[in-house]
Amino acid sequence: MDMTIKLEERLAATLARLILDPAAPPARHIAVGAASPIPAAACWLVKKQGHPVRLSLLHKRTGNPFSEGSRELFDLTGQGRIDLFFLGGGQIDGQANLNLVGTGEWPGKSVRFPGSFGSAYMYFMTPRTILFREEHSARVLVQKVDNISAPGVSEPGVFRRGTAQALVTGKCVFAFHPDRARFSLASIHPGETVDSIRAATGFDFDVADDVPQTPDPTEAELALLRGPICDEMLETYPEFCARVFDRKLAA
Amino acid sequence: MDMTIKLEERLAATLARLILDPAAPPARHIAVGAASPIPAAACWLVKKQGHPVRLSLLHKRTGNPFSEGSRELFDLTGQGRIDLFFLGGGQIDGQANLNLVGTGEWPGKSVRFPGSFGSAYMYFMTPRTILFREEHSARVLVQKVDNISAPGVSEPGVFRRGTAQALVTGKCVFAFHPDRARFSLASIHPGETVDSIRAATGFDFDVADDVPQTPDPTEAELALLRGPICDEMLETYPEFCARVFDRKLAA
Amino acid sequence: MTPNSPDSLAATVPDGALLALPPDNSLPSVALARALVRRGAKRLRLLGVPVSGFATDLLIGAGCVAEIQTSAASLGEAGFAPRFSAALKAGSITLRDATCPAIHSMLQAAEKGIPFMALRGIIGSDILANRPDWKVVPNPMGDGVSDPIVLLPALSPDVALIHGVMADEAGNIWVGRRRELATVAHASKRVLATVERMVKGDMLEDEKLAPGCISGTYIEAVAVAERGAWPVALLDEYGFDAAHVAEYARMAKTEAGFAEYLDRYVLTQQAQAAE
Amino acid sequence: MTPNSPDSLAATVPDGALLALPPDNSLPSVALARALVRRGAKRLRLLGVPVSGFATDLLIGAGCVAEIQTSAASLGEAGFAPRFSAALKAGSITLRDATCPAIHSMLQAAEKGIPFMALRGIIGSDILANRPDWKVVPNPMGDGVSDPIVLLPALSPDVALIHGVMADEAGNIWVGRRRELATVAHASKRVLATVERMVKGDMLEDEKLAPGCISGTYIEAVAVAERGAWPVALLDEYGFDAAHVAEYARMAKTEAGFAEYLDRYVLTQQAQAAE
Repeated sequence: MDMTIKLEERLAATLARLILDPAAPPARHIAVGAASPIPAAACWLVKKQGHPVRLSLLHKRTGNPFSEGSRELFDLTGQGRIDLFFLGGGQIDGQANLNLVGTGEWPGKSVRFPGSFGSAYMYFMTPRTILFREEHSARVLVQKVDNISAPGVSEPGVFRRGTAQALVTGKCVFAFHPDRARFSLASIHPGETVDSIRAATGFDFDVADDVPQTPDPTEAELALLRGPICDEMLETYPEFCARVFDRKLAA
Repeated sequence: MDMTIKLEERLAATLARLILDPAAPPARHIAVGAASPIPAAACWLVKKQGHPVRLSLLHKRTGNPFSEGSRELFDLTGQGRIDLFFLGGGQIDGQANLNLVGTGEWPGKSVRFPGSFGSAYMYFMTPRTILFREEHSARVLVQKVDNISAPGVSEPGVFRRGTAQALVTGKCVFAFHPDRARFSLASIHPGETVDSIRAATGFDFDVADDVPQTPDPTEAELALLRGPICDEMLETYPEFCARVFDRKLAA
Repeated sequence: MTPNSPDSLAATVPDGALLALPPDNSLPSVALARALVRRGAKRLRLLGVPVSGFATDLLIGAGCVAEIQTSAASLGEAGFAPRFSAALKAGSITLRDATCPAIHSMLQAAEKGIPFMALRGIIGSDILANRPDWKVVPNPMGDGVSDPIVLLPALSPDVALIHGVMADEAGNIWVGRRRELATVAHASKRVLATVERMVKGDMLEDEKLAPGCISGTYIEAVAVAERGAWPVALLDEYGFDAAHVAEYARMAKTEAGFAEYLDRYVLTQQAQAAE
Repeated sequence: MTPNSPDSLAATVPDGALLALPPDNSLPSVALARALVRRGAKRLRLLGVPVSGFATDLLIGAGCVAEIQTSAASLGEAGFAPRFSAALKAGSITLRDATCPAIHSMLQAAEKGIPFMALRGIIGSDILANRPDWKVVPNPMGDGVSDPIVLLPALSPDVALIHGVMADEAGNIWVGRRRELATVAHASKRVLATVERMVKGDMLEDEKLAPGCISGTYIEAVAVAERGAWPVALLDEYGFDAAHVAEYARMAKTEAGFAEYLDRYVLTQQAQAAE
């Protein structure tokens, strides 16, 4: 087995640790949206480590978890049954506002992103959201998003069950503090420094005196990812599995 | 074949003629509720006479027309797709108010009827309702119902697609006039007179100089009722078919 | 591990719970209603989805019920629900009348996690006059002054009792076309289900079976209860036992007759073993 | 009588119609989209249910579309929707952004015949700021001053285009677990459907098939179109043709390439005969 740790493996293990964060509300049921192989791998890691968690993988074609069609995810979330969701964004700003619509004048005259999907709802109605965006650049992590698809914090009186717990990128982990609507640097991936991160980040964030390094995945975690988790993901994410785990679906 | 016309046959043929009334909005889709063999027979008569009509018989156990459960009738009606429905009542008054709840103090401390089912909705949202109650007595047809389950007329500004077209009883047919919230005597079944009907009716109603007799079912109508319509109804209404058509479901 | 039984499920239903129970044509778990009678449940609040039938009359007769919200209660062809009528007359239960689509809408509001849903009709009905929890407002999407419309609050039952055809190893229940059962499952805090039989595997993996399933996400516990809807019908599995319901209707006319019915069909060892 | 074809169905869709189209994972009739391109439909207003995919990009590229309301438009793994992006940049289409549950709720309001439905969330999003037809009110079931909530108007498409697995002689369509298709069928004024195959009888009489059916009540016309969802997937019938969609994504990067794609796959006799 090639023991070089791939970034995708590190990110999956990092997300898994955030899912299991004992300080956060429990994650008994996690939904994972389309085209999210790393969050999906993280959820499988939590499950394969023996934690009792239900995974609803939205874009499973056969055996899709929903028997009420695509509205069931939103209804489930409205009922308070989804504990954790993942969101990304074409832009993410320092107040954890997400822009999935585009840059420039509404609706994205400059660069158009695909659209907001259910983010304007899920971000409010899920007790915890983990923001995930592998690209860590000043283009993506901006001071202020051009358009707010989903706000990171809401005014008092607005019904809201939760917001971002953290933002995981290819360079680091930020924790989000809704009380002051700011990120703080929680850990730094190998090869990065506080300065390299500052240089790649368009928004201000808090930095403690001693920021730890993001831990490596353990051997047990890597074995799970490369073995049984890859098995689970092979049908939905064949290209990802080929690239990261060097495994192909049998013809 | 026994050519004595049974009252049930007369009522079914009478209801069928009301369904086909050219002055009324078209009945392309009719829903028939539980325990309504005579309205069901009337609808089958319309259909077997070759008129294009869709029948949704709510309480069909196998092959039930609804694939969304029991709310589908109400949603269909909300969409404006149900043109005609039948309602009855433990009490019906001269303004076409229906009481399906009970007599005396709410919720029917004196005599309790089963309940209002969907009447408080269907009566508003269906363009036409035919009221049907075989028992014609001052106990049922009252001046003013004790409790209004569903009102016959509504104040201006209240969204309402229709109300009663007519009230058919074992003794006569009343037409309903929502503009003046009154019934008028439309036809009298054989053996009755205006006076006998007045004596059996608790509410006031209008009477023209010359009230016709309710016509007999034609031989063609009787043949349909006793043959193919009985065939259709045998599974759902075995007792009715045995009693009226002297036909039993093969064991 | 002892497999679940209707009685072990009924043991988890607390006194005073708000119980959703579908009517006779829509897969009520009559087996669980009998088990609740055996456990001597008290002060239950029943919700007819959207009307009430045999199981409700049984629970009322056995003194398990304090309150009922429904759009109608009857035994169908066998006539009025006798213990319901008697309890109303005696004043031993509180009744809140509703109308069928209102119950569907209140459950759908809970299913969607919204505080209310609008419904047309009802205005001018005494049902509304007796429902202080239903509110008439000017249509907020209209001109704001005319066009009154009823708003109904979301309703989330504590426990839904349903009887499905089968359950699988993933905890999914198959209820066929009775999709209002999915809504009540989604809207309820807990779902206890009985089924005719267990099947292997995961029905959500089967394209033909999935559309008739309620996902195991919503199901807390399942027990096998063969003929668990009896004496009412179960889809194409078995028909309505009209003779038995007529016998019930006769016996339940009096309190003594009802007690005898319970002895014969609900409380005895034999009756219990048959669940 | 000539049997219906996708082209004969497309001929009945008027220019300017509001068309509901499910996305790539939820049974869009791509066959009908191709037929609309062939018939040269104009000024269509598309609704993504709740997002938009391949068929939408095709219609936009072919100049059939004036307006689109959706929660996202993409080709999934094959990336952004190229003709959608180009048309937006060129200003040749008007876009109204929504969010997935809002589209479901607007359709459910139409399904229920109510003028609006509430939805949590959204407040503070620029999506709301750009939707004058969505309204924020104090929760009318709350204390009436705090707790703002969004109300969404009912939305009734003129025509829904869906692709089912099969249709029967009663006009019912089987769509399996994609129940949002039933909602859009209920909410729409007309439904035009293509299916893989016709089957005998009435699926509503079959307890196993009924739960996955949309009743013929809602279906105006059906045409057989084998592989009518291609290149997107159809439940367990066939998978997503990733290679073809990637080819489309490459060709549709330019207007010329898109025109060549249409020639090769949509407009030719051969392409037409394959429907």
